[in-house]
Amino acid sequence: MEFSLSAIANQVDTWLHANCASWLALTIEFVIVGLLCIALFAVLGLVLIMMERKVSAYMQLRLGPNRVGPKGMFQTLADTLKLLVKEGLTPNGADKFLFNLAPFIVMIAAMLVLAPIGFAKDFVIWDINIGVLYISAISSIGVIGILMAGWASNNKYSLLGAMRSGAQIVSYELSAGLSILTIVIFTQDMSMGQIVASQADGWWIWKGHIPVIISFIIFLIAVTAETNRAPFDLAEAESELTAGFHTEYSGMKFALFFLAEYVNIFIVCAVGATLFLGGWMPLHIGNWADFNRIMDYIPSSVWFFGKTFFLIFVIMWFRWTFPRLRIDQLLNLEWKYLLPISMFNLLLATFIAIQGWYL
Amino acid sequence: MNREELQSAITALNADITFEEGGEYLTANIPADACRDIMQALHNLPAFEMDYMFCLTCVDWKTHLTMVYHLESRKHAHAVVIKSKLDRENPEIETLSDIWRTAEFLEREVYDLFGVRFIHHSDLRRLLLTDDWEGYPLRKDYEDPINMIKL
Amino acid sequence: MLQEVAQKETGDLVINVGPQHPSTHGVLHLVITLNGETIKKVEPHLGYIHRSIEKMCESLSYRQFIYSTSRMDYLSAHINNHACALAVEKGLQIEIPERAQVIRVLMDELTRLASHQLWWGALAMDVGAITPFFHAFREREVLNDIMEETCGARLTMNYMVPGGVMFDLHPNFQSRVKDFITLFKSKLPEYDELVTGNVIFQNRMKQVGFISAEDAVSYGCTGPTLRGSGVSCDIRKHHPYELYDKLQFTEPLETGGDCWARYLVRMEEMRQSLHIVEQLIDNIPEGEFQAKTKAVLKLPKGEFYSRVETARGELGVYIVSEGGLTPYRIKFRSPGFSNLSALDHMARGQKIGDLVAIMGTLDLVIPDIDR
Amino acid sequence: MFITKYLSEVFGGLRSLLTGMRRTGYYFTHHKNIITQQYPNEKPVLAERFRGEVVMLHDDNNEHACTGCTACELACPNATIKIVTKFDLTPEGKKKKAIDKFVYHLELCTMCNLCVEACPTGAITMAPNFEHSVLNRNELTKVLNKPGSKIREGVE
Repeated sequence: MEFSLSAIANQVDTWLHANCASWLALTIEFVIVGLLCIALFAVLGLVLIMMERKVSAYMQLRLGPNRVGPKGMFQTLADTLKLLVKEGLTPNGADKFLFNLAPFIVMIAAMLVLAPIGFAKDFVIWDINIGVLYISAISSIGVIGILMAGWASNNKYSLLGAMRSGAQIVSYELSAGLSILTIVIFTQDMSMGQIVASQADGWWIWKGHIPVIISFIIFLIAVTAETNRAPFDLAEAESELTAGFHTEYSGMKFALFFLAEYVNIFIVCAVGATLFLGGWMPLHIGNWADFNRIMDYIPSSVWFFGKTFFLIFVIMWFRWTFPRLRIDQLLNLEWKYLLPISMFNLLLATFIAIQGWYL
Repeated sequence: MNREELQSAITALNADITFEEGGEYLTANIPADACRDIMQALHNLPAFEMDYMFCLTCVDWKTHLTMVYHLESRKHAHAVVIKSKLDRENPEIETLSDIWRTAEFLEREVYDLFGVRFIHHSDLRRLLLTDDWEGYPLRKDYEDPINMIKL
Repeated sequence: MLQEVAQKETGDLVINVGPQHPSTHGVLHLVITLNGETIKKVEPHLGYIHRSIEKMCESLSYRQFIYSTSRMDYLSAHINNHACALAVEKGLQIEIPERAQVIRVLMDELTRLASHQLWWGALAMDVGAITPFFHAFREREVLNDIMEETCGARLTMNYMVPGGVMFDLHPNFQSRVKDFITLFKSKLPEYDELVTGNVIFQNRMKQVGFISAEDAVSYGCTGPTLRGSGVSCDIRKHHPYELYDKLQFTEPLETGGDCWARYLVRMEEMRQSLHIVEQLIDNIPEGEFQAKTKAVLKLPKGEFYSRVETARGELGVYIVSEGGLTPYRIKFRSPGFSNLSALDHMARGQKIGDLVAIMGTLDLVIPDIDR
Repeated sequence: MFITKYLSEVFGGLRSLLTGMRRTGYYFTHHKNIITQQYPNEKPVLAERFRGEVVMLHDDNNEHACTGCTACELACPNATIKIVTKFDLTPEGKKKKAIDKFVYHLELCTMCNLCVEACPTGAITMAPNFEHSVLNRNELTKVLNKPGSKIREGVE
């Protein structure tokens, strides 16, 4: 009996339908899914912030947090507690409504993208048939929250940060979308479930030839920019704009922004893992039957989270190595390099797909 | 140019210039009202080409103030010190900030700490102290019972 | 009022950078006028850390005042103290023993190295890379330990006194400095891997903050800032003090005039300083480390000016003596002050991110500017 | 050609980025390079010359070498040292000047070592101690001569 999330989900579903009316069962399932999402967010926030601290520490010849709990594991928990009890200040000249709304918009946008992502075999909230389109549509809502935060803070630093973020996300949305399209061309399907299923005999990064490798690199760069991570953290740019759009935020509202950043990273990396690295599909090599069987024993959720965390690590690695780009260089990179390359790449991918040169 | 040549060349600029004996650099005392012309000549004439002002300061002698300019030529590798006496009650001198750009800040500092007014300075404001500060701290008779601790 | 209306109409955005800002490296206050992201004007407001060291020195004796100069440019404390000691020695007309001279030059160069290491880390941090800062401090820590062992302090050493140095070198000094040289030589390529070669970093530096040679001289820029514009201005070469005329080293010059040129000059200066230390470390002559001086120093009436090359440029100490126990007037011509005055010229028309990079390559130390 | 220049730019840029990532990746995996000192658990080793505070040297007989000449007080640029003198009676019945209190204001001290240099009898020295934080500022004003201590025989 192998561990399977979908089996648990099915059991719960059957039990609910056996014991309640169908509308009630549906409602309870909604509530459970919502609670699970929030719980996932909370856990992700703690884990990812801890991971970031440790990664940065080791790259910077430091030990990182090591005092609270075993090996400093409870450091982020302690920080969260601190942020919870901290006074949430609202500046005098701020637009109070928008100022308070902004962190929630950012958070909700991050939460919505979770829907079509398959966390394990047959374990997905809603495998919508235009999943890829849905993701690229919803993920750009987050910028509205950032713009709102920057504008409502009534602070020039915040405003500049927000404008930068707007310009940045609008541009990088393009190449992120185009690199996703490469995969859509190969799978000829926009549903995330189908995309994962198409990788049963090999991940796209292996069998997709050069276009997929190029689009994978472009995707990584573009999503790093979309999540406002260094080296594209111009919206925050702490050496230029002190803290950019969340300069005026404190306490829990700041924590929401902070959490949303990490959740966004998780989501884009999950999307990347699904599209390019086969989602929850285990690693199979040709006809090594024994090897493949061993790989199958590893639960699909472990595969999914392993791949996602690998991508998260790469993005953190970027952050702790590179200097920040300047705003015009950031736009140059997009419009002069990434966009032409990904357009050319798309042509190449189409050509290969028409010729049927992939498996 | 060596010291003697420099001295005779500077003398030719204005008859009122007197020179001090000794000192590491050639030191010339010039009248304050001719300061700008002489400085312009020192900067522009190819014989001097004092393109680098490495120090500008002021000394309070209790009876008068003295502006001290240290000039150097990078090309000819000679240096000269120009001094100019100012009235202590109403110190005024022409600005040099358009000849040497560095003088803009240095003159603001001198204005701030000594109260010397530089005529035609583009932006003569207090530099280090707050705008409403009273008195000129580097003058010898300046007293500040709060911030100055007498040992 | 009219001006305010006019400003509103032109759509200028005025931002206060500092006095508390991550990239001003202290309490520098810049009022920048922006047009979108482009800088139209930078106006420095100084004085947040003004302690009037010049006035304080007027009431301190010639032995006492030197300690306070460590607090001006705290990153090249030794060199500041050296300049003051030189000015006093000029007045006293004493020759200092050769051993003391060698120790002073060694300490100066080690300080320069330590200062440049910090600059390198801080510059990388200004342009957004945080990791290099820790790498820079790893090597700087070794230097600080060496300083601590010989001078007794890590930052504000007060080691140079009129007539020589305060103590003799620690017996471990030579071996530890040699260890440091081997260590640092192995780490310098890492600096290049991590920052110099990085394409993002190069793009952030190139064609940013340009200043021509004429303007730089006119603004009184010195040190790496002026050398980045291609003007030779090393006091150690042009007005050698101590042993510098007997030492083999080159003055790095770049003609770019931009941040990248200034960056390259400083990186090369680190190698040159290392070279100077290598020449001297095996040839420290035996002898006295301090010339015999009177317990109470009195300078004759007159004016004494000493110039030294700090890590940031030319430091001038101008002492006016009336023959008393204390200086009548003292003026520190600090390199950072003049370099800062060129900031407006360099930053106009650049982006906000460039302002940070320019300030980073000017290597501003605020106490040095405010004094 | 334009295309080759463009491509070489892209690949050169990517390579430079990967070199940097290799360096940080190396340190990520090689933990022996970590330089963190865990301060309160691991005390730093201070050099014996480290100047942390001024102390007065006392020997086993609770005797010091301070004659109360105030050379240190004069040498100090910040008025950190105040010497309060008293008159002791020598066995012969003569009055002799001695220190009553050697008051040292740690909060004013800049550790410049000038007092130690000035001391003719070597009575004071700098001690390698850096943990000076106290809850009350008044505790930073210290009396350096131990209670009941007296000047060592033969020190003039």
